[in-house]
Amino acid sequence: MSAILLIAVPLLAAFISILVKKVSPYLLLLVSLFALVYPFFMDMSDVIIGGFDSPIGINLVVNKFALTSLIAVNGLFFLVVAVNIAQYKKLSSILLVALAGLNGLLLTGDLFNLFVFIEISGIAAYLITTTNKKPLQTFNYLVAGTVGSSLYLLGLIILYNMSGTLNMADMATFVEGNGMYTLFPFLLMFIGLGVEAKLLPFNSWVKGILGHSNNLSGAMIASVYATAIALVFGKLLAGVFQIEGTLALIIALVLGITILAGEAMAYASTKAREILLYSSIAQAGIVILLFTVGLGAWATFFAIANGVSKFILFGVVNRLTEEVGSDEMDQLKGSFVNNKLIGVSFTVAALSILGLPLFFGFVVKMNSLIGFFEPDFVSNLPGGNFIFPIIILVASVIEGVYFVKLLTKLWYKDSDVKVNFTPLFKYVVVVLAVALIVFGLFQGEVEELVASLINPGGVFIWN
Amino acid sequence: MLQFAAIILLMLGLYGLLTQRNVIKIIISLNILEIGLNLFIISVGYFEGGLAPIFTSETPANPNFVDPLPQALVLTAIVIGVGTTALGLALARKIYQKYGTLNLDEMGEN
Amino acid sequence: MKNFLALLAALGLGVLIILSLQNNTLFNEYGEDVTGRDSEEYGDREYGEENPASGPANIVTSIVADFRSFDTLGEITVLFVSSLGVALLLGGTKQKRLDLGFHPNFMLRIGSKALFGIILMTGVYVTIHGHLTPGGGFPGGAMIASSMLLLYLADDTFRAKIKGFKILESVAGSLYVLIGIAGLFFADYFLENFLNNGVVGDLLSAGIIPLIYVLIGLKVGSEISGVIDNFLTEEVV
Amino acid sequence: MIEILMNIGFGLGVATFGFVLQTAMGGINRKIAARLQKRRGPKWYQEFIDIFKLLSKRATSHGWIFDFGVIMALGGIIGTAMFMPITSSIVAFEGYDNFFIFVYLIAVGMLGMAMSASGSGNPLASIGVMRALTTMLAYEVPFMVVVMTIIKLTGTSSLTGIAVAQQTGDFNWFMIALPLGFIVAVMSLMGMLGKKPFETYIAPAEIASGPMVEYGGKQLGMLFIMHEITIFIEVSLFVHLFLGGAETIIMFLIKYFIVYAVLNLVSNVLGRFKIDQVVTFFFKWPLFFAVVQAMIAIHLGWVI
Repeated sequence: MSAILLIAVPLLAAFISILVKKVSPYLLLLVSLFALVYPFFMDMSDVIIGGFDSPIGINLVVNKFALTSLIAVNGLFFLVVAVNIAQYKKLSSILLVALAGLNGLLLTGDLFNLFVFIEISGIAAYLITTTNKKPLQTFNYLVAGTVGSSLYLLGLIILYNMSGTLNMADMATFVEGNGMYTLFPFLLMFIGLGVEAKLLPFNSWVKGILGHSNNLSGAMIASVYATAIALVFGKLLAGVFQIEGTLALIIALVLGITILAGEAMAYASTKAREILLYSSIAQAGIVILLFTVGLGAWATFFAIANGVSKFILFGVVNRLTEEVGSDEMDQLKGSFVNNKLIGVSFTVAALSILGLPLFFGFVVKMNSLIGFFEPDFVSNLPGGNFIFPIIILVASVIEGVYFVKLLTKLWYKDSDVKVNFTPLFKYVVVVLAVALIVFGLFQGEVEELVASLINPGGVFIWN
Repeated sequence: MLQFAAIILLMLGLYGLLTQRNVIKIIISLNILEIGLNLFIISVGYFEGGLAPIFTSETPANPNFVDPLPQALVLTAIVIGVGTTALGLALARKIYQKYGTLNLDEMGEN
Repeated sequence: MKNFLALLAALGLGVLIILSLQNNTLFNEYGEDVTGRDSEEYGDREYGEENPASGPANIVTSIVADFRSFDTLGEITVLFVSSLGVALLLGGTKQKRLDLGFHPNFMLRIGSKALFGIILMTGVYVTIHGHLTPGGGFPGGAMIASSMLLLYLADDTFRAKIKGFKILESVAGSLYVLIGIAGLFFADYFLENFLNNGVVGDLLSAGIIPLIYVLIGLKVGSEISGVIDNFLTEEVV
Repeated sequence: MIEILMNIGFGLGVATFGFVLQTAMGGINRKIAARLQKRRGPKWYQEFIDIFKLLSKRATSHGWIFDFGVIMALGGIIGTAMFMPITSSIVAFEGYDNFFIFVYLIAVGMLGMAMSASGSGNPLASIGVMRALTTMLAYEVPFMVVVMTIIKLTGTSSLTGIAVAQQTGDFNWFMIALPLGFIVAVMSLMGMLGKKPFETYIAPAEIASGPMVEYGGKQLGMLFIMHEITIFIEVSLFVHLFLGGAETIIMFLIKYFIVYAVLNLVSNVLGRFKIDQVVTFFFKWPLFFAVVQAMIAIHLGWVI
């Protein structure tokens, strides 16, 4: 079956849904379930649109990487929607468009088409964040996002002027032969995507958005969107711009600073949501760092593990905040004593991000670290590779400190905080936590999955 | 020369975005940036003596059309710009309802 | 100080762009033609030719609505979602016209009604001839919406039937996707041009392209009209 | 399946060995310290007696987090010890003696401890936990830098791999090869072991025994066991990383004893830092030396 339906069906449903408002939430649920199941039945071949071969027409690239990303992102999307839709029925059409946009991001094989999908998913994201009831912060997000995508487009057009193509595969060939000249346009595109991916110093919007997020917007932006954008970054870094040498080193250093700064801010914060949002900035940095260095296969799963954990963390904290009325840690003190199941799941998610054994996060984090020292690992960076494992390890230590701080506060014994979670939310959160543990226990199987993303040459594949 | 005009507009837009504190002015700066970008895209496809890429009864046998692709791209970019501008203005109205001002400095946040 | 830094940033961007373009044809000399670019193959037909690969006389249209029709689908989605967003942000259940603070006189009201029809017809013409002449669904749609804007501005009590716009918008969008899916099932590919291409330059040519452009025109027109309505109304307190 | 069970059994054996070894070493070193201070000191097996006595007692509970945390701490640390190689050939799970595994696994024990302590609801315990975490943040960073230098030089992150690299003569013992790094590692090790001057988080005189303030009976006994095994892991790590590991068990015991005894003696003549002093101290000289050492070793290639 053609991968195009993953984009066409949500769009069709979105167009129809504005006429049948009553049914639209169910339509949304149905379509997002379809989008979750469909990738399992997809053929692994490129899809041509309109009957014109690339590069004349637009093509969709369906490979292992795209399939993995689709399953992860659509799965998270479905869960976020299923848990929250009852509260945000008005957003059904917008969420349908967001689903189409995210699938398009992960599938498209054309750089301009990618820009279109960035805008679609971006505008949907601005609208999702309007539910925070903070128009000023949403406005800042909109301006940052629009400037980002404009820079991306500027870089793309300069590249088009040089190469005469918009197709990713052709562009990759061109970039390979003309490394020096493509530097500036690449940086523009990197910055443009960096805004959405929360990289320093283009992440000033994050605090306004995630610091005031609600059940829907928090999980959507921090979990679904973050995973998708990180994977798109991976697609570009692995498939189009295989940067190496000094440029890669500079970018990696910027990412390293992003990671450390994010962790330090999280450490210094006393608000639960701020801790999580700064932590997700750092996590985004780690994922893109791994892609930059050349550990793409593990980075993919790193992004996925992070997305799953962030779903639980933001979901729980936002619900607590909604009920308690503040996200100061001292106010939330002891919230888990009366919600042990939620508390345990939250703890599992936090520990998985931290990278403790038994959890999914451990498998990816440790293998990424080991990957740096594999004898046959060819790094994109010159020489001093060892500094980045240190950064990741130090980041983990800082994470350890603030997550333990957060957990001990939330588990504090004497408490009269009483928060009710819906049974569905409990169920989803527990299932995800169990999934984190299962993936953590069956390390061998995960390693096989990851190995399938690597071709015999030992290089992470995109094509 | 068109490129220079486009780049100057881009610079003006960026400068406006970084210095202006009024919501409407920020949106205008964003639009200037986008217009500069659109001009730039068009300029990429142009070359001297190129014809408009439309077949008519007067088109010569081997027509030397300008590159039509940037023109198609710019159409998309313009429409996307319209979409974001509309959304930005709607947000500006919301902001005004909430704070009673459009000046970022007077809102007591940030 | 802040302004100075901003100036530096802006100048830096400009200088970098110019520097990065020094090494290619853009600044040194204009290229001769499109040779070497992918767009070489877009204009591969002649006026009066029958049943070419892609039908429209306007090459830009053939890119927008045929070669890269998928981009265009995305583009109308952007417009769709932002008009939805404007409605979400500004719309309420009960609405009345925003008080603009002036009352148009008799001449303005009547004159605008007369002009309305002309602008509307021009919009429709531009939309229908999108595959032959400059213009097409987007400019045409915008013209249709501008005729609505004229009505709104010239009459402070006027309100269009928003419900109608919604239906038009939804049906046009759905039909676009359905035509695409029909291509997938009747021919081989999504959005494939499965109708006869006709003769380049004829009004009834280019297969599904005029059809798609009309749909786009309707959709853009109704969406922008909806946005205009949302901006010029407010909730009844 | 059988093989895995065998491995697990083997691993448990390693953990038990570690416990017995460290508890005995602890007793011996108490004796040594006492003799230096002209006291007679307790018997060398006094710590065994204390622990078994505590285990036999009933204890009050402060809620299930409190109990669960203790079990998690002990389980986590036993799990870590199972992976620890004793000599280059005695390893329970071959191929899994990776340095990163220890970094993360050891945190499980710490975390259980922290959860349990703050679950007790005693404010002094919370202060202790926070201080312990802050100390950890301080000493881990320079230590990581040094260990990464070693991993970069040897090209493997496996402990036995690193030890073998030192034994076969590819490198000198890293205490000689990387002298600055070795000094840093010693300081970090003292922080890890909670020895003076970095014992701020226990600080008996100030905050009534830190994290452990609410414990008694069984729980305290389990925490003691956990504490001993933690020390075993940390000292063994040090032996493998810097002292060339060990070919035979005897060599291991000797090296282990020397490291532990020297640290103990040093710590006995020092006073205690305040918590902010600990952090500034570690981020000043040790981190500086560690980075300098990394630069020298990797960029200049000067390895003795």
